[in-house]
Amino acid sequence: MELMICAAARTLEDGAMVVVGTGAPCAAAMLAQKTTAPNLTLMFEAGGVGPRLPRMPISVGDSRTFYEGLMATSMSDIMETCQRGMVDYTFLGGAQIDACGNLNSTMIGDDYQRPRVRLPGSGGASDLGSLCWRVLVITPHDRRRFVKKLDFVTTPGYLDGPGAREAAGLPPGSGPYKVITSLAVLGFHEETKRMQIESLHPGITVEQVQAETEFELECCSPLEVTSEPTAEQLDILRREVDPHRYIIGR
Amino acid sequence: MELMICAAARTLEDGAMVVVGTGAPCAAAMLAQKTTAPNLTLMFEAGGVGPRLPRMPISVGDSRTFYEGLMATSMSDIMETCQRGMVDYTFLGGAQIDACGNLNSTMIGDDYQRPRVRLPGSGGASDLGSLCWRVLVITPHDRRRFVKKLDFVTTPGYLDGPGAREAAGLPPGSGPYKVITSLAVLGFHEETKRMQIESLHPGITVEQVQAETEFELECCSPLEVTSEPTAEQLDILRREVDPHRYIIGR
Amino acid sequence: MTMRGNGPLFVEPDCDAARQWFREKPKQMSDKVMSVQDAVRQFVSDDDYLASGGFGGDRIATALLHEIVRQQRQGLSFAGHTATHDFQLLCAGNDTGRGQLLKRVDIAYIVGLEARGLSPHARRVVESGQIELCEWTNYALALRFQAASMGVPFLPVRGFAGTDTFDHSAAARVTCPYTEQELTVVPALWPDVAVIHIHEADRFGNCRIFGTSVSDWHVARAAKKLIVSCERLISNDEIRRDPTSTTIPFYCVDAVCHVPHGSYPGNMPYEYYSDEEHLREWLTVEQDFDAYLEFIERLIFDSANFEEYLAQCGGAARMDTLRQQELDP
Amino acid sequence: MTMRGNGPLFVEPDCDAARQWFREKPKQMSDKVMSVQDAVRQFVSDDDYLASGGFGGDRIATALLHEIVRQQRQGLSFAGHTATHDFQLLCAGNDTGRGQLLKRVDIAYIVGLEARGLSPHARRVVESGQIELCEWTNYALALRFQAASMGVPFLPVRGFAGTDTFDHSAAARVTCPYTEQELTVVPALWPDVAVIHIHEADRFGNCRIFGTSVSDWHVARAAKKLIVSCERLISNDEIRRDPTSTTIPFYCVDAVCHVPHGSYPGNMPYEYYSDEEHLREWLTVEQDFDAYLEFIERLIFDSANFEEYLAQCGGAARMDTLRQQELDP
Repeated sequence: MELMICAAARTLEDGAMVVVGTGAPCAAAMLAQKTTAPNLTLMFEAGGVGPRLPRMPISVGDSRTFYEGLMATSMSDIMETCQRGMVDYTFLGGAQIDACGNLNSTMIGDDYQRPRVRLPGSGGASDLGSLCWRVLVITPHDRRRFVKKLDFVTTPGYLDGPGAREAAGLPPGSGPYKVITSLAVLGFHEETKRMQIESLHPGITVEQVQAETEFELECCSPLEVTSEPTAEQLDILRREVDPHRYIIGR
Repeated sequence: MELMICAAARTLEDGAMVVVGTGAPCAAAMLAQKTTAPNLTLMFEAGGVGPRLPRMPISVGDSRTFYEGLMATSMSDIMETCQRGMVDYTFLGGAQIDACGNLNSTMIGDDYQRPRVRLPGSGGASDLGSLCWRVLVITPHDRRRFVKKLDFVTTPGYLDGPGAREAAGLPPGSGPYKVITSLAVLGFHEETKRMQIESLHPGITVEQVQAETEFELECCSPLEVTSEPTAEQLDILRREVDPHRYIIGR
Repeated sequence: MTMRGNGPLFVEPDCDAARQWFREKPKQMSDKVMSVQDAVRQFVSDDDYLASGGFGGDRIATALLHEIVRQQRQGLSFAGHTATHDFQLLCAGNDTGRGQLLKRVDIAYIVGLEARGLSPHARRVVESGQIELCEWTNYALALRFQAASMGVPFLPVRGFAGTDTFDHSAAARVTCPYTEQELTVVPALWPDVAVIHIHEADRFGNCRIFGTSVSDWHVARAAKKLIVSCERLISNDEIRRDPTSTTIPFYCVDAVCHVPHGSYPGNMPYEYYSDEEHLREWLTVEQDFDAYLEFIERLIFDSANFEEYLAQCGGAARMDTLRQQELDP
Repeated sequence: MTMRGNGPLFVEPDCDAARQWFREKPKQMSDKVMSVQDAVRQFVSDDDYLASGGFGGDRIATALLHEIVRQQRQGLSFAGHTATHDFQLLCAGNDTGRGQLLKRVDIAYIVGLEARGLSPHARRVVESGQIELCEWTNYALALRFQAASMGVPFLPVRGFAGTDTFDHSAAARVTCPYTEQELTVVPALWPDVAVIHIHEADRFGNCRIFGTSVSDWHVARAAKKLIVSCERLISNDEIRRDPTSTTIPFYCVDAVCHVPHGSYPGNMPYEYYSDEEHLREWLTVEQDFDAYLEFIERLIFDSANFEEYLAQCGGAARMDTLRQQELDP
């Protein structure tokens, strides 16, 4: 988990705006702020902007999301700011992800009326995944999650491939950016819009990643090894960001 | 002017909501509050709601419009409250009015590009005249104002007659209600939607009113005489509402 | 491209019918303070469409939701706009031997309690198929309330197109007359009744909210009937001292209930933090259906009112702890 | 029924082009405090589309408008959303021997100063036909800013249909996919630059407004470049003490100018009332063109900055009187 958080933190450049959720994304954003991106602006979908986070929020709407914050506003203001094009990144999760980065957080099963497991639904995910420029995913990597076909497309990735987002009316130039998993960092091929391995975590092989993925994965060339967290990153993560190991202890 | 203000004040029932402008409408609303309609809620288009007006505002956006007010909000909130159907009355004016209560506050002349007189334009008038339930007009009465054909339709009254508002997409059941002039109180015929005399001010004849009106006027039957202001109304108007005679002195 | 989602439309976006309602809604600045019991009795009816303010477990109208369950309202529709503990509470009216409280739900987020996990009982209720569902997103539902509060039948949005979320919604597509681009539009949603917990209100219903407003600015204006519960009753003079801080004006409000700790076990910004232990207890006890029935019997149905619930949850001492957690995180 | 007004569209409602702009707009929380002169030099260009905050003569960015006139910007477009003294000021750049400041105007309300009367010079400029005009209403322009701030190409409205105002606008009609009713829609309007006067800002541009916000919440978010002038510079810690009061966040703001009395002769709620005598002087002097030229020469072009203007208008003593009028009406 520490490796994933540190890899995610490195993708957030200084001066960017990011809508984060609770848990690992929030830890990654906090770590980025305390290391390479002091001018990273954190936003939370219920309306919190730019808090001095005293602890990890439990809810994306709780009072910590605007503790000593720059603004406590509405959900619409946050979503409109995304839709207007001002927000660079968002972090999303899901029970399933496919090769084009589409996400399912609605249900497992093949009958919508009688799902095997009813999940919460979109919440703000489908909005943020449509309207922010770049979507980041932090997730465990296994075959139940990395599937050929989602049981339900909650949040649009590249839908069924090149041009599909634009055809659906989603903002051009936006879409999934990185999928940071327990095994690798994956990106999306510029033309095919399909997921590809960008770097393997230390000690992990392409075969291992493919074995945990239902769909076919391409590899970038050259295929990198994910940078290990630096001592400074680990120190800040363990001492300042998550001293109680709520996230990194998982 | 005192008679007009008192007649206007009497049309505002207790518990109603009214968007007012500066001048006579504001005086009428204040008078109503202090006499028959203590629960009349005053709103101003720039965002002021429910002030304890210390004096007549000079601008519908100035700080008196929310002096010890219930809410200082946005122009959109006011307009949306009207559009939602919560606002009973608004007062409008204009350089010209026609038989169907359409109003011109945009220009005088027959060439839009080179008007004889450029007037301010709609401001909020066309919005309020579209969205509030009932429009009240307080105006001097003369042939230059009460015209057959407006040089420019700024604000919709009943447009060209029965059904026209609805056909244009304006809210059903809304429209001009009373025109309180220096000579008479006029209303609109339920079916023809044309202006008709409801009551003549004391000493005024139908012929006098018609002489100052370009279009043909019908009369209600029976034709009333406009009630004189009561002693109480006059006293409150002169002592509390407009002690400096800014409005009633005109 | 699908031109219209296949989901059911629970409320017709008829802005003229809504205008007529709002025209007739009483707008006197009258004293609206009443008990939670009276407010729910008077303003929440069977088959109403209900909306709930705040953000699931943050600034929620817990006391009012308890009372709706306690009074056993039937056949409600509900806007699940990040509904977490509020949805979990309402589900206590389904499959627990007291008829069917929830009948139809517009979903953006239900069943889950964010990072805390999924509610076993809410899952039981939803997975059984007894509730008619329509899928949306948080912003889509926020926009539906916004459209209603603006008095227009729809608003456009660029999100959630091309997804199953869209297909199971009642959103539609229109072509922009300027850019010719395809846009999603969502229909206005006027709830019959909304319950919102806020910080301060006067007796007439002029309200202040501190911290994030989530969607409550629009929910309050969209609702045909609105019950607010407040931490503090303040004077009308205090409201008038700072009109910039009024978030909800009296003419939107039908009832004002004075309920300190009214969002418990949810978080109330600047007042008290969420009671994570108690929320965990809900999730745990729901795993065993019999234990769950006993739990809600004791905490909700056998409690005469919200004060008794608070007393069972640790009373003043617990509230003080949560206040400390909020003020000194 | 006309399906589209015949008025000119000065800004294409292209939300993807706007997205690209906002993506590239710098969003570091950097120190943006600068002089009025530098702010206008850096952020207001010839041919820009300009929007002005407040309400014509209430909470207007007078100092910034003076500087735009003083620096003789050319060919501006302008949103006349209840524009009164602000429009009158900008007209000092037309027909006064310094080229043509205003070229195109979206009108809701221009030329007049509410109950104070019409501006003779503004009438001269507008009636000459030198400015390309498009008619709107106050709410229509507010909605156009709102659409832009939301990032959608249009928003619907039920007003101003069937009028010449509609025919001389660039509004269009659409059919509601739910109700089949005809609705007016107005196109999004992203100003190239907006100037807004506010009460308090920190050095990064986090802003507070007290009293009515008119349309500034949306104008600030719609503007591609935003200059704020403020009565008081406050610390970032003070902003963080009360995030609920932040009306405009730093990421919308390009420049922060500290200008006490910056709305003079306009009203600034809780600070000073409008200077009605001085506004009357403007209206009177404009009746005589030569006197008017001398008047603006002295008050605007020959003043090095806004402080000199204030000094000519009675300086500190006058400001104290207006403060008394505001605080004790």
